[in-house]
Amino acid sequence: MTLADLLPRFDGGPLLSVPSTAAGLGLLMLVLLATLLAGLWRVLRGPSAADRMLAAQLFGTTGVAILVLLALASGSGPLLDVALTLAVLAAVSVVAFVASAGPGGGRGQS
Amino acid sequence: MDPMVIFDAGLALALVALSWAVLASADRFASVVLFIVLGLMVALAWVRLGAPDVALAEAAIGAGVTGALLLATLRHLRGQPEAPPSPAPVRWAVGGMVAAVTAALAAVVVALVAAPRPEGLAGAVADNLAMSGVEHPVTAVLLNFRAHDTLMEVVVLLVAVVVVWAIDRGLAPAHAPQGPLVDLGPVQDGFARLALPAAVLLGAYLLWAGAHAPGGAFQGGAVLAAVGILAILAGRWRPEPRHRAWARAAFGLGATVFVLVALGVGLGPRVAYEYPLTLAKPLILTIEAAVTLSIAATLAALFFGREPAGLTVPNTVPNTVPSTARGGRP
Amino acid sequence: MNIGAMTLAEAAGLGLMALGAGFFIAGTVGMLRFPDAVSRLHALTKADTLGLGLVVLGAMVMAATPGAVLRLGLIWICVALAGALGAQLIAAFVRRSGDGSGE
Amino acid sequence: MTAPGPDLIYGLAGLGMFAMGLYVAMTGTEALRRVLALKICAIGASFLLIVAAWRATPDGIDAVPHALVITGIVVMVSAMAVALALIRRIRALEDAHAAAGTPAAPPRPAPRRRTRPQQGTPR
Repeated sequence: MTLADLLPRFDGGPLLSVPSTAAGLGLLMLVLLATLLAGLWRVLRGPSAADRMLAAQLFGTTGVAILVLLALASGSGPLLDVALTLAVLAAVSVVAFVASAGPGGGRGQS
Repeated sequence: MDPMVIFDAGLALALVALSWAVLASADRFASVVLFIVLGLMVALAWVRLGAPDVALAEAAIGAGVTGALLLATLRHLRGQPEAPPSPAPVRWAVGGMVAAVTAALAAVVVALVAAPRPEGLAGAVADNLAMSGVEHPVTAVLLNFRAHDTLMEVVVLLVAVVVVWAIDRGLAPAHAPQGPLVDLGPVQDGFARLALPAAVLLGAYLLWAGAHAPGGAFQGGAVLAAVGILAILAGRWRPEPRHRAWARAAFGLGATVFVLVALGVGLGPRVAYEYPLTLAKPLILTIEAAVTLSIAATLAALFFGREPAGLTVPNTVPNTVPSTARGGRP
Repeated sequence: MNIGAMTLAEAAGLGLMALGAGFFIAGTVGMLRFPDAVSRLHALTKADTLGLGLVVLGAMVMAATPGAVLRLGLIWICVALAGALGAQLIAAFVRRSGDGSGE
Repeated sequence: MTAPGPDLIYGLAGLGMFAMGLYVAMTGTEALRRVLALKICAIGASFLLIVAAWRATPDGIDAVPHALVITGIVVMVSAMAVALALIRRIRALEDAHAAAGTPAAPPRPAPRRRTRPQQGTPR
């Protein structure tokens, strides 16, 4: 299977060579995690349903970025598959939100 | 590895805080959105713990299916008032019990962490991996070493869809809307045209990758189910009564193939699921393909949430009429 | 492979990723500070998508295998599409329901 | 061992999630939140399994616990779907009762659920 040879395996660690790179990647992950935690404020506070959904979408993007960094740091290609799955499914929840929020209302439009 | 310790601690704190927020939030919609975010963070934590397969399953099922399922249910609960909390004695008693259990478990966790590393079953799996027919240990466990578990899991899915279809039969008019829920507009249409084939490809790729890397029937099936959910949401596909026969066939396919393979192997000198070495990989891939289709169909049906029956409602409940077509869409 | 070239690629990748992380910070600040939902959409569609693009670009520079580069590209395309779709849908939703104001 | 490893950190986090989920699942009064609580409880329990797997083989994959957790995720989504179907069903029956008993019930924005004939023109 030639395609299989092109794709990196789990045990292959060709992506990382020097420890200083690992430290740099770790720092970047920390920064991204910090932005995630700060963004939680918007989900908690709202005020509207659209704000919350927007913030959740944003988290999806940040989570994908963290996964990419993790894949680099651990040198495991299949983590990119996890990131790819998240990326492909990122739209499902927002479509479900808009569809289920129904015409003309967030929640509690009474 | 200092940054990673801080990262782990921050992520763990976020997990606990998010769980609390999901459970304590006064707003149902907020707690569902927080729950979706929680699923994402859990997947990150599982990656950190070296479990990419589990992270993939959680990302596919949590991000795609569960979130859509919860959001769709939320729509039915709109306007329902919150119930009063449980009486205080109940809360105190349960709180005490939970605290005791948690304290005991915490002692166990701390003691285990201090103890020397256990051996685990990884060695046993690795020793027998060559005989399993696949190269990825998790797939080997799921479809060879512990195949009975997986068969039961497929049966659980089957039971779930049977129950869900049974729940909505009978008294009240069906609770799901007809047609596209809202007009999602041309952008969504174009997106669906682009995204649906891409997601089908990704699902097939995950199924194939499961033989040698994280992936497999559940993850691939969940991605395919997300395709179905998107198609239903966008109004590109609407389950109708005449689809029921196909749907039933798809629900049962995985369990049927699974059982047939077990019988076929078991009729010979071997026990069930003790595949002959030369046939192991084709048999496993056959089972996985069937199970993937079943999981995809089942999860999509669970999202749709009811049997696609006609709208003729038995005349047992007064003052309700079946919903007729309503065009008043802003 | 030459060690000097590797470190150069890694340095370039890290630099691109750091730039991307800066855009993520900007996006989060925007989401926290902008007054209403429609302006917060900028954070989603522009800052974070660009940030992820830079992170992916940096990862492409660092990752040597063609499979990884291909998947990284796919990841960015998918996220950019989902971001565009989400922004459009949420904006339409806000406009329809009229609850996008800061309240 | 100077810094706590991921096993301790995530083990305790999982334990916290398990405890919170269990408490709310047992004392909560709102059905949807109890379902979420059960799922959080399940995630917490999965964390303990995954941490055990990580402890056994930090650098590789201990496949048996991972396979168990994947099975658990799929079973949990089935259980959740059934629970949510029951919740929707209960809501439908409540609505039917409300419509049958008190016709002058406050109008609820229920766009595509069913129309009440006595309500006149829908929005």
